[in-house]
Amino acid sequence: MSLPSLDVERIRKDFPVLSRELPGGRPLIYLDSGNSSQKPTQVIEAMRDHLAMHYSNVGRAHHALGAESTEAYEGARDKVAAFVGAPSRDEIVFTKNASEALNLVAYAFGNPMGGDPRFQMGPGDEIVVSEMEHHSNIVPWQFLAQRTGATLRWFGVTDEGRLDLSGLHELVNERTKIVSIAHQSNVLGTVNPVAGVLARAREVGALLMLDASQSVPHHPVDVAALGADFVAFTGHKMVGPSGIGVLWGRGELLSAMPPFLGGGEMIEAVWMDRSTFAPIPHKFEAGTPPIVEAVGLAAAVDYLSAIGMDAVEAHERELTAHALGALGEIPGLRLIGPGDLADRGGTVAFTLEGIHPHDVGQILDDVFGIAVRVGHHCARPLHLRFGIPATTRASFYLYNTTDEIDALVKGLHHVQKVFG
Amino acid sequence: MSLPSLDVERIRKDFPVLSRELPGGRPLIYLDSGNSSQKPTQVIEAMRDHLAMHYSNVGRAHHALGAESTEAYEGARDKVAAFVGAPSRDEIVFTKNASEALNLVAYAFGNPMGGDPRFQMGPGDEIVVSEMEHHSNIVPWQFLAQRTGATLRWFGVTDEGRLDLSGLHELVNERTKIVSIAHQSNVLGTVNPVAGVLARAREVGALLMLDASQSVPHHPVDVAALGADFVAFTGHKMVGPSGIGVLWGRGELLSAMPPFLGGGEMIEAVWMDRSTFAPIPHKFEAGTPPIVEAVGLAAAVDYLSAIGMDAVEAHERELTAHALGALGEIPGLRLIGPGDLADRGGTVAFTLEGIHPHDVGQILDDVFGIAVRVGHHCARPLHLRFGIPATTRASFYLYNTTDEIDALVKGLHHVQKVFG
Amino acid sequence: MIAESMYQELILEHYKHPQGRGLREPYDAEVHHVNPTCGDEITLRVKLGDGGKVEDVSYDGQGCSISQAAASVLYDLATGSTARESLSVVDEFTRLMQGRGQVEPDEDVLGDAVAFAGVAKFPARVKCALLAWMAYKDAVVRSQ
Amino acid sequence: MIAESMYQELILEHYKHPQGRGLREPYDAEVHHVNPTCGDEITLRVKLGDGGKVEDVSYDGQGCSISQAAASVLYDLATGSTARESLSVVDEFTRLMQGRGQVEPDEDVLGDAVAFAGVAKFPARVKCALLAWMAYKDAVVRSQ
Ligand SMILES: Cc1ncc(COP(=O)(O)O)c(C=O)c1O
Ligand SMILES: Cc1ncc(COP(=O)(O)O)c(C=O)c1O
Repeated sequence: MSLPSLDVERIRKDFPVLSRELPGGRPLIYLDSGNSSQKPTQVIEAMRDHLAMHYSNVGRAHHALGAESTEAYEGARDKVAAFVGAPSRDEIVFTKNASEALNLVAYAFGNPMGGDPRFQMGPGDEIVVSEMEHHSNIVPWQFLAQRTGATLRWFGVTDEGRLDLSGLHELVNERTKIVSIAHQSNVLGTVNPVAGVLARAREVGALLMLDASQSVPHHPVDVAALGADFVAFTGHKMVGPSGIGVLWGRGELLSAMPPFLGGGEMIEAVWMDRSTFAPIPHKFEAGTPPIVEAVGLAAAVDYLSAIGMDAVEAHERELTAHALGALGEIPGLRLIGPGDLADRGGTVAFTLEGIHPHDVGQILDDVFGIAVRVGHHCARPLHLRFGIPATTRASFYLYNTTDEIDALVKGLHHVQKVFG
Repeated sequence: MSLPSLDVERIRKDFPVLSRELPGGRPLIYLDSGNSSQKPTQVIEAMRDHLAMHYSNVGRAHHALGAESTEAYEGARDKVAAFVGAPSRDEIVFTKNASEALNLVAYAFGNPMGGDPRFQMGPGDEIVVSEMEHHSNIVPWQFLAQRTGATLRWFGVTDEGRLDLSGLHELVNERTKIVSIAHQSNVLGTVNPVAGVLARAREVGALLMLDASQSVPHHPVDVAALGADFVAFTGHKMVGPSGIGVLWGRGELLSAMPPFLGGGEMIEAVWMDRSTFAPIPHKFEAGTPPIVEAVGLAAAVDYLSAIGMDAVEAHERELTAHALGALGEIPGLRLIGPGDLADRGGTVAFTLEGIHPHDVGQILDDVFGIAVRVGHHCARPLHLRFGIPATTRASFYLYNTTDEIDALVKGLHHVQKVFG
Repeated sequence: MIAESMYQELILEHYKHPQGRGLREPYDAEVHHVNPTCGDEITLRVKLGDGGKVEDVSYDGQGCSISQAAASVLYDLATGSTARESLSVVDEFTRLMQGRGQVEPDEDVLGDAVAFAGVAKFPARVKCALLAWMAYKDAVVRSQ
Repeated sequence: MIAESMYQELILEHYKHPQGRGLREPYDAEVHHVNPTCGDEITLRVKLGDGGKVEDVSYDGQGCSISQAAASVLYDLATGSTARESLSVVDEFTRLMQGRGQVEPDEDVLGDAVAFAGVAKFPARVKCALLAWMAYKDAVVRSQ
């Protein structure tokens, strides 16, 4: 049995920016794909071609361009549905980003317009998130708690950077209406054990949402196999464009939820004093949707599928192994997140003793053209948990090489010299 | 004094799709810009170049690409602010479309998280829209009324297709919290008299929102001169890409409003149990924003500015005069909207006796490649008001010619022959 | 008119000369369906005989040529066939219409109704084509 | 290190050898400012003398080299000048920092502080550079 593999040199040629020279003659070493990924020519050209030759509004048009654009837009939904194993294409809602997808679900609760008891919420009800969440999977639930009087609770994180499941049974209980956690942490790299949490959620009748912003781009993900109720992810992290995100939800739940944004395209009929709504997915897509962005996302999904998500995952695993080994030898470097390869993805966050991450990141960029992310990575509570204001984070994708990781290590040595 | 003018033949060369041949050898005659406009090479190439060479996430990045992308994104805000005369760039919020902008403001009312009395709403309070609104300026207010128990009321429309101001003083009264009306109707072409409505709103202490989706692309618009409190518009109708809309609001009001979507980028600091928020405009921009879309919108604004919005307006006025004259001679054609040029834009809706608009539109497309929009154009209540299920709508933009209008007239004669 | 045209001669023919139009007695069930997005409406009656034979489909309505022609084609296909057979034609027609132009129509099953294949590319028109067919399905179910 | 570098020698110099660091007596006002997004913090004291002369600016804090060096440069510029003069330098520095790299810095006004020009391109860093300066402005206002 041979492992799936990919030809990284060939892939790099697909990404124009990777051969770019930065001001001052620096090469670009892009290790910030966890923040947002670069785009291959295939995606860029699909968007260009659509804008130049096939663009029009979708759905409501009765002409040739309208038909072409609608076919492209709805075709993108088919492709995304297939990519994540959605049982039905109608369960794929296009949003503007993962954050909107998370907010959309949060706004479905405690909404006076919604009648389904699963989405009713008030004082005494509980919402569960975790301490390792991205702000986009914390703040919408804080808002929900504030609007409804429900209580927000959370899983802790172990010293090793794993979800602390020790209190699972008390934390997720009969009062819990929804649990929403990251599938993969954008800081620690940890892949969370969905099955255990799901089983407990089912036991108590709570819904489960996964923030898969960091997993869908990097692993084969099958939403049906995962078994959750809602899954959110985002186009720009999976070699697609900005301006588009995805909410997958069980059709039956999406149909039971009240609408979120009101306007054109999400209605069936409108009178001045009332409206009826389109079936899913359109019920949640008010106004002109991200048309050319869907075209780009479809091209992204085609691109990743052609390479194979197994191969992408295997490649990143190799890079992560290399990075964990090489970084481990830097004196004063403290890894924040699991040190072994089990259940973790290609995101490596760390601190360097005595040197502020802002300085690390900026010197790496300034001197070597190495792009990493520094700060709290929109996961401030996680950093508070570890007692640090910020970390430096390198995150890998299909186009990265072990040479680039070696350059990072060399760069970190230089940083230590500058600030030593 | 010479009127501003534009070289339509030169402009047409900028729009690749206009030289396209449709299947069956049909030329394209695009008269559906009110639905969504076509894009010039300048916009398409700006997006392509950004995606290929300068893309990265914005704001939070500490590296060269992050700086370039942030400069481009925030630079787009400067350009849009200048384009509509916003007193401050911080008053420009990027949304996913005009619909989100309208919903954002509607969600600010009656929100338990908001403390400002101007945004408190409950039973007894009133919201005023009009019968000529796009669904995107009706449904969000219906939702608001349902959430809060407030009452939704509306201006009627006269037989000529003008806002019926006869009941202004009773309709907009001390109970009114907000009035939200179209600046220009997407069906009738009517440009509404903002000053009179604004004066009354100010008298009673109500806020005024304008849905400028159909005015900003076609006229010089200065939000400060208009004097309203909120103005919404959308990129895809102004030669920009899909996936981006704009909310302008008075800084003081935006600052007083509660946040809408929660997540990354819109926060100042996050703890597990509470958050503080970024200043405007970022407070309303949760998650990764429409980066490449902003780049495209900036190029669109540059493109329109170089031609001059006065010239665009004058050109459309000429087309509209030509269309009103030529269509007026078709037997059985009933114009829905003002028959004269005063306070109206380049949108002409009509019915043909005995022939369903769906058939009109499809034959025009099928036989002549003429793209018009047919149906209720997301303004079903307006059509109910006129006792018709649908209309055919031709809408003009800077790249249209009088020849194209003549082709439409010829096409309509053919339609009458086919279905006669 | 071009080859891929949505307006096949056949559709226009049915629109101008609708088959079986008008409401007739006797009937087992009558339904009234409306397409709220465009205002098209239809009233449709079904009369079933022995062995599920469709003895009559009578209808009246208003709307665009697609919705009217679709009712006329439906009349031709359904009368004389059995309820079971005709419902499988309805299913195939629905599949075609909802296929967004990507479904290859089965001409053997659909007969004249393949003329509507071009409609499938225009989501806004699909409901027009389906209006009478959905009403028919509904009426048959209620007749049995 | 390249020309457009954010890390001018001068910034590193001030970071490694901060001028005027440490909290001293006497003072007219003390303020404590925090940048919640990155955890940088500073405590800063101001002592004004006759004619609004700035007699001392003393401070302590933690954060990245940019925020620490900015405090040191501020100390150099403010002490010995008057409150009025120094506040106009603060204004110019703020304008530069918030200019997103598009503002031409006025070297005559800013002196050594022009070294921070490169920071303006990184919105996430602007607050680091401004932390001490905003704290200073606040402290001067409270001293008067
Ligand atoms: C008057 C008016 N308002 C609002 C909208 C909604 O704009 P969007 O589809 O970009 O949300 C449109 C266009 O569809 C419109 O014409
Ligand atoms: C784990 C996680 N969740 C949510 C998000 C938010 O995604 P977006 O910015 O596309 O809304 C991100 C990325 O920023 C993320 O890493």
